[in-house]
Amino acid sequence: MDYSLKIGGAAGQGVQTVADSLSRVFLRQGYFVFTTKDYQSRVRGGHTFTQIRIAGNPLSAMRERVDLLVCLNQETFDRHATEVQEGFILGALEKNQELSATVIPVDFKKIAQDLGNQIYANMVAVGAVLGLLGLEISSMEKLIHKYFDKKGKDVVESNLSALVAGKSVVESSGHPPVFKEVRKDDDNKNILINGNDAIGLGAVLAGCSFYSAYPMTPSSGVLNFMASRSREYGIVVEQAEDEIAALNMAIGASYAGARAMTGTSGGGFCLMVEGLGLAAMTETPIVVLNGQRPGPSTGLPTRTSQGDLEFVIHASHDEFPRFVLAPREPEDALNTVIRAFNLAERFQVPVIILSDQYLADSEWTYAEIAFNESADPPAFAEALDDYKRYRISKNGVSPRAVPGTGPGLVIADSDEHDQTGHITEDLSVRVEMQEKRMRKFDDMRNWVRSPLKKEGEDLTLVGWGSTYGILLEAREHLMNQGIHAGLYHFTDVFPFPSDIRETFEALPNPVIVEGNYLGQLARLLERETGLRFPRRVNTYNGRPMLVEELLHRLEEVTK
Amino acid sequence: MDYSLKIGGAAGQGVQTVADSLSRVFLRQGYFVFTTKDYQSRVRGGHTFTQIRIAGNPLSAMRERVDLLVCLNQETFDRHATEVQEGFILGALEKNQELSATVIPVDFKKIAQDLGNQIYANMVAVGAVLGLLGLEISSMEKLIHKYFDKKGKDVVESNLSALVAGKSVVESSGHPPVFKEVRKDDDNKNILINGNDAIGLGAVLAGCSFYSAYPMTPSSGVLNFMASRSREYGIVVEQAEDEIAALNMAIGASYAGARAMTGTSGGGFCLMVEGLGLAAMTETPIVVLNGQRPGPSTGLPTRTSQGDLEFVIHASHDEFPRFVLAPREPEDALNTVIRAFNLAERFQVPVIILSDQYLADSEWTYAEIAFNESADPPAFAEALDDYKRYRISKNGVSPRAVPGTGPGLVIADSDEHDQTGHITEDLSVRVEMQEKRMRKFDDMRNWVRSPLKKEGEDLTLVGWGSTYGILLEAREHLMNQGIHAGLYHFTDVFPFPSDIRETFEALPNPVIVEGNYLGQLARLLERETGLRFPRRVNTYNGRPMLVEELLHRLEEVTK
Amino acid sequence: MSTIFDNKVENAWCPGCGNFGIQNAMKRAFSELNLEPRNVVLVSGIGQAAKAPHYVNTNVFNGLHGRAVPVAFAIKTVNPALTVIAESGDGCMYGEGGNHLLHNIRRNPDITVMVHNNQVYGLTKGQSSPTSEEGFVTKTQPSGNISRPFNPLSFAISQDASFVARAFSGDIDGLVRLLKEAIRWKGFSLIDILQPCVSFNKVNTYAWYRKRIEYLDEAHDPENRLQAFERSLEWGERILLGIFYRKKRPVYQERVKENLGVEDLLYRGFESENILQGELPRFR
Amino acid sequence: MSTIFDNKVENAWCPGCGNFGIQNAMKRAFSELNLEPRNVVLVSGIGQAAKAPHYVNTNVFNGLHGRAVPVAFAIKTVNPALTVIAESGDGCMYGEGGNHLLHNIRRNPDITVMVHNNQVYGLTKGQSSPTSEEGFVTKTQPSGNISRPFNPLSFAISQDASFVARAFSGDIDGLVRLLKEAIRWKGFSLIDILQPCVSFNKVNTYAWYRKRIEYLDEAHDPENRLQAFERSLEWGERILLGIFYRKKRPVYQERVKENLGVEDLLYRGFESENILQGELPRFR
Ligand SMILES: Cc1ncc(C[n+]2csc(CCOP(=O)(O)OP(=O)(O)O)c2C)c(N)n1
Ligand SMILES: Cc1ncc(C[n+]2csc(CCOP(=O)(O)OP(=O)(O)O)c2C)c(N)n1
Ligand code: SF4
Ligand code: SF4
Ligand SMILES: [Mg+2]
Ligand SMILES: [Mg+2]
Repeated sequence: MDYSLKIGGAAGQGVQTVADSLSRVFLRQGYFVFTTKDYQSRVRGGHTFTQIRIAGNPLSAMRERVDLLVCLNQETFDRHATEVQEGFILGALEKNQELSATVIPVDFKKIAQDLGNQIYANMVAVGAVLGLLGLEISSMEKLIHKYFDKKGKDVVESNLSALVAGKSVVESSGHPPVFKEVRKDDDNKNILINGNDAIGLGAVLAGCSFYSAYPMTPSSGVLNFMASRSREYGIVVEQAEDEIAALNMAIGASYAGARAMTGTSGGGFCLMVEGLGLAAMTETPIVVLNGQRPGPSTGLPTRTSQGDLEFVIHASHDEFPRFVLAPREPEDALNTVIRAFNLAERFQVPVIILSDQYLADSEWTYAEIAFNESADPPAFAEALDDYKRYRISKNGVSPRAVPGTGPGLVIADSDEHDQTGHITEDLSVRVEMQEKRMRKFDDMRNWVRSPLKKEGEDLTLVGWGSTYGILLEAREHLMNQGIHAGLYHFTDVFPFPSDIRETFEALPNPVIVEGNYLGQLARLLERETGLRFPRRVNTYNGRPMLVEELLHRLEEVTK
Repeated sequence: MDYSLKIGGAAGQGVQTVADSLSRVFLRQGYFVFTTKDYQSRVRGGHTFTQIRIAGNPLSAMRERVDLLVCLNQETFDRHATEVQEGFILGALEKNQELSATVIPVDFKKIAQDLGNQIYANMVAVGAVLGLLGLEISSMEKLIHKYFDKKGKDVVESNLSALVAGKSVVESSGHPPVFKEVRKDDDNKNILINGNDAIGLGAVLAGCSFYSAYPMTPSSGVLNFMASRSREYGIVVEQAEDEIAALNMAIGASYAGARAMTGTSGGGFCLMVEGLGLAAMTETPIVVLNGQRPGPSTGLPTRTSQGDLEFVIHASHDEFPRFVLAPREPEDALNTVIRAFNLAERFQVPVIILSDQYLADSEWTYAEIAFNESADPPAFAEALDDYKRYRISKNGVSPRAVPGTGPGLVIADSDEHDQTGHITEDLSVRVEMQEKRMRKFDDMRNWVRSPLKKEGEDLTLVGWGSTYGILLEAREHLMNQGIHAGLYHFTDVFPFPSDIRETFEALPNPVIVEGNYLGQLARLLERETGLRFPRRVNTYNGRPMLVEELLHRLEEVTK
Repeated sequence: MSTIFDNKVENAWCPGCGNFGIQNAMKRAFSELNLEPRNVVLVSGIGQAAKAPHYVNTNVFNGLHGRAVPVAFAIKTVNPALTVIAESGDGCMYGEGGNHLLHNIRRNPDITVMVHNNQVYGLTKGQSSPTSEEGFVTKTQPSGNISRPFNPLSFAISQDASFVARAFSGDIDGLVRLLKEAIRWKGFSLIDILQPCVSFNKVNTYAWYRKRIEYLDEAHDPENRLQAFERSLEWGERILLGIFYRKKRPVYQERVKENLGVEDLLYRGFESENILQGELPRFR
Repeated sequence: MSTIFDNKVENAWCPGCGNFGIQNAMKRAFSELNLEPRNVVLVSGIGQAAKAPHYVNTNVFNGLHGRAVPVAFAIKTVNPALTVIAESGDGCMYGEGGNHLLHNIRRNPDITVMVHNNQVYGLTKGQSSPTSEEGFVTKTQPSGNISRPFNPLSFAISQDASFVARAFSGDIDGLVRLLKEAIRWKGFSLIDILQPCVSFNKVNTYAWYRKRIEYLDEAHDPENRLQAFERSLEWGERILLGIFYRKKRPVYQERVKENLGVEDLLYRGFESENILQGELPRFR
């Protein structure tokens, strides 16, 4: 079983309410749910849609195929009707074209009006979908109680009748239920979580106690998540006046002994570039989230991209060590954030997490969260009398103390400095210090996680970050077609492990798949390995790749 | 003839006055002069020195060898005395070590005091040097008149007597004049110019009428140069409140039809990264100067570095075309700036000029400025009624109009936009626009200047930017030793010409020499060519390479 | 009323948004001032308000969040014949862009700065803005905003801004009047426009404003800085509108003309070879 | 006078610089307040003034040009037991860093901001700064500065800053007194310190200041905002020193304690497995 719904309408019409309700019903009935959001940079009007895919097994990508299109307005019909091949279209529609899909006209708004208030139109739509699919409405009833009990009996009752009305009107249309077999479960314990919430949860689990940020799509969700947990876990969440302040605050917080993080998108990251160098020079651990969206400049604020890889690796003047980690899905994001905090503290370097709108907003289903990273407790040095913040050491890392914890003083400087931290103009000290900092790279390479590898002798799909699930599913398809496709997928995109050249020499026919124009991972790998990777798939239309689209593109490059 | 002087003292003591006077005397007498400045990030005290090298032929680098050390204080002696092998040391000194040099004690200050005022001590020093070398003082006398006539007769007279007194005291010490043959010329027409002034002059000659910047070493010199020419040529020179404003102002000015430029160093460039993307997205021509200094972060504000290459090439989120040009010496800098304006306008892209403290502050001698680039007149389109700012075109460049010049409107947007310039959420337009912008790269590669090449079959010195002169001289030394060394030197470091791989395949034994730790040009070339460049010389001590030092390092990597 | 400043670009604001009033008032003011589309440049940042220039038939520079003012400053400096208006939201102008506002008040360029002040971040979906009231609850400030609201009028008056006014987007006639005065004014004019956001600001609604707004009375002397300051502190039961402060100060672009003797900075054509020959002796 | 706040770091200031007075006063104030080096953090930006923390035996965070205040804000928030002072030059605090000053006045963290105001950019060799007088001639402003000087006191008072004072580095006793009050004050305190730059500012010299300075008299009521504002506008024949304005306002760090119930943000140790299990049901 593998079924896809698309729910469309104008911003503000409630697409998200319908989609959230349905996703949760499916989830509670034991289906694996996968959702993606497509929206514009506006608050009302325009066109927005959410896609929901459900199956009996875990899902990791979205397909092109749409089995059921739910139209909250005519525009949704006009734009998407032809995408439905054999399935159904629900809504109050003017059918202005010949279609292979079955159109079931249901006027959600009118039905709701007849029940007393058109604000329940969305619940009518939910009922209609459940009715069409032949699913029980019991889990939706429970959800209605959960959401609305506090709003009073009337609201609950109205929602419940809207739900039933939607269901009945479709059932009475005479179409047999779409799902032949239905699950009886209505209290399944699987969870549905998107990348942003998972990142926030990871930060909480890492012991982050200071999160400063300036709002920016697609990372504002993390800011909101942290704010929502602020009182519960004692986390200061501060909306900064700009991104420069956001990062400088986080650096100050880290210097003082907190686990600190900031989050933004490309444009805001640009403003953090100077601060990144400050963190590096003062060797202050810091975690910076960059949720990518298409640029250059403001670009497409609500869409997705993998265009910032080379930028964040080289951001800030002169040279210093850093990690760049690009999580593959929400669960991995949660663990990656914890790992980011651990690595930032272990090496006293900035760690950049590269997310994107696709990862941020897409929801994945998990039976449980494999919580396979745990936060290291802080390893602060004691500030004794002779404490030296930048003591020269073999691996480049010096004992880090926090001010106020001992008689020793903690002196940090953005200028080149001596071992005590005081500004210096002694150029031999400069050389020593630059070498100390750069020396960290040696051990850092031992701590990067190797790319995830699945064997396959015909070709190898290579990617990084949020494309993981898409590559995974594409690989299955290829396998089913008898093509033995391997997978080689990076979470840790910088630095690379030291054996990267040997690995790629042994990798059968790599095809590098990325959400950017230039092929940035490909170029980095070329720089690092001296090999050439002419076979690439690149997209830059602001949308995540769909499985069919990728398979089609793969055919092109491999033929 | 090849003679080197080092003049040292505390900041504020007048090292620069002595050095400037001497350089200009040498220049006017027909010597080729080359100077470098070494100073600390402070205004008074500490230690600073200027090195002057003179010869009968053009010079292009500084040597380690010091023939004459002029000590304005004891610290200069203590730090540098051993650098003088066979030459002389002048000053009021406590000789606290055995030396091979001849020390001639002259108390500049006391002599000046005896003449009435210790502020003339620097002129005593100048006289002493001229006396020791056996040079005429006539050109210095002329300079004194030039500088001080407006200050009155007394000042002129005092300076003249100080000059003579310095000369006499050394002559009376009995040392025969160092220079056997002296030039009789005292009005030679050669010029002595540093990188910053040459860059400013280039901007003037390109027709730049708007220069906005926030002060930052080592680029403040350009700001000051532009300010000094502001009234003469009608250039608005505005000190911005920060670098963000500096670049946004320049972009606004360019949009409105001015030739606009800004200048900064790495830390300020960090703050311009977002604006760089704005220029790219709005396709507004802009020239941005980044004078490199060592980092990360504040680092060593007054020293030199080539650490920002990969940063500026990848700066700003997502992808867009840009040029990065790194001039090799002042004359080339002047021409590069003109070329930068031409390229910025031709392709409507940002052009970054990568200078550094070494280029900025070093003075070169030229018989005349080969003014081999001329500024293209602006090629504005007419803003007709149906004007579309971002009309799709074959080479990616659209006709650029300026607001107010016709009935058509000029609409620029940092969001993704359609051909008229209005914001769009149409993703097919996005793809079209991103491809339009990226398409510029094709023709841009035809406009980059090929690296300067000199043949040599034994090995090839490869470098970029300000190391040019050093490599040139090192090559001559190698040639003299019978090693046939070639030279391959980049001014245009991004994008590379399209035949770069073939070029490097044919290049004998490249050794890549750079002022950074990681070997950034080497990495870029590896990415671009797929070849490996294991032989490298890298320095990151904040000082320019000296010829002997480079030769020594070359021996190491080539043996 | 249709004007030559109408265009056909699809509008992306929420129905009922206060931005519509501002847009209409602006077009009316432009028409009444007999401006020509080609000679007007609207410069904005990023946000809901910052989309406004797209809906007006003029030249547009829709730049970066927070950076409208430096762009506007430069456009006016290069070509003083243009009417240059920087227009954006409160987050854009007072938050991210606060520093530019401050320093351009000091420069006093002849531009008008219109701030659509809805006391919230609209486009990013409802965070508090610099002007949000204390206690304002949002998803990002679940315990309520704990920062004191920024007072743009007191701020501008404190730095002797040349022209400082407050308007309400719900009173279009009043807004047109103030806009015309601001645009005509030679020097930096700041006009803070109270603008209800029907989607995210459920506190400062049309009704809330309507109950409170009141124009400065005849007794108010806009040349009196102290009085202007005192009035600017009022915010609560009564919210004052009108021109708070006005002071003739030397205008940046006029100083440029005086100092440099040029009318604009457009390409003038010149003899670079002569310039070079004139420059060389300075390097001897 | 030697104190436990002396250290042996070599000083890089020009002989006679006003910074020395500030440094001495600061050490004296710290001693008289019985502060301990380990519990003080001096945060600075970049510039001549910004080197000051290196010459004092305390914890130091010498960060980026213009960014001292956000760093100081965060340090205090994480560990309110520390005495946190942001200290830098006028260019750093009022130029590059203007926006942070503005918004931290709104937050009202319990930090002290000391501005070494020499009305010039010292470290970069003499450009005009936001507080330079009109007409100030420099290499970068050869026709004289054409921007109106920034008035930090009026600015701070306009945004209801909790504590606003002006001092003179040439009057160490007065400076010590004001510094002690500012540091003791619970909330954001701004102290603008007039500081002669003997190398680059030949206008605002010791003598120039000495002729003009005068302490606010007894009649001045620092709780009176209008009066404070009026006084802050004075600058010319007479330059006033002292506490211009003082207003008790809720302090950021105390609000954090109230809202979150935590004393500081240092690592507390926690059961992440339990947290995770508690979180999961929220995602169903
Ligand atoms: C550098 C940067 N940071 C953040 C953003 C995201 N962003 C877009 S609009 C906006 C706030 C909008 O608020 P306001 O300026 O008040 O305008 P409104 O939408 O309320 O009209 C933000 C934070 C951005 N585009 N650029
Ligand atoms: C981002 C950035 N821009 C510019 C500089 C260069 N810079 C260093 S100090 C300084 C100005 C110093 O002036 P001020 O803050 O008044 O301090 P002062 O030296 O006068 O004490 C500047 C512009 C820098 N370090 N960083
Ligand atoms: S979100 Fe608010 S400000 Fe933005 S368009 Fe909607 S109502 Fe207007
Ligand atoms: S330049 Fe001015 S401010 Fe800096 S140390 Fe010297 S006198 Fe003091
Ligand atoms: Mg707003
Ligand atoms: Mg200063």
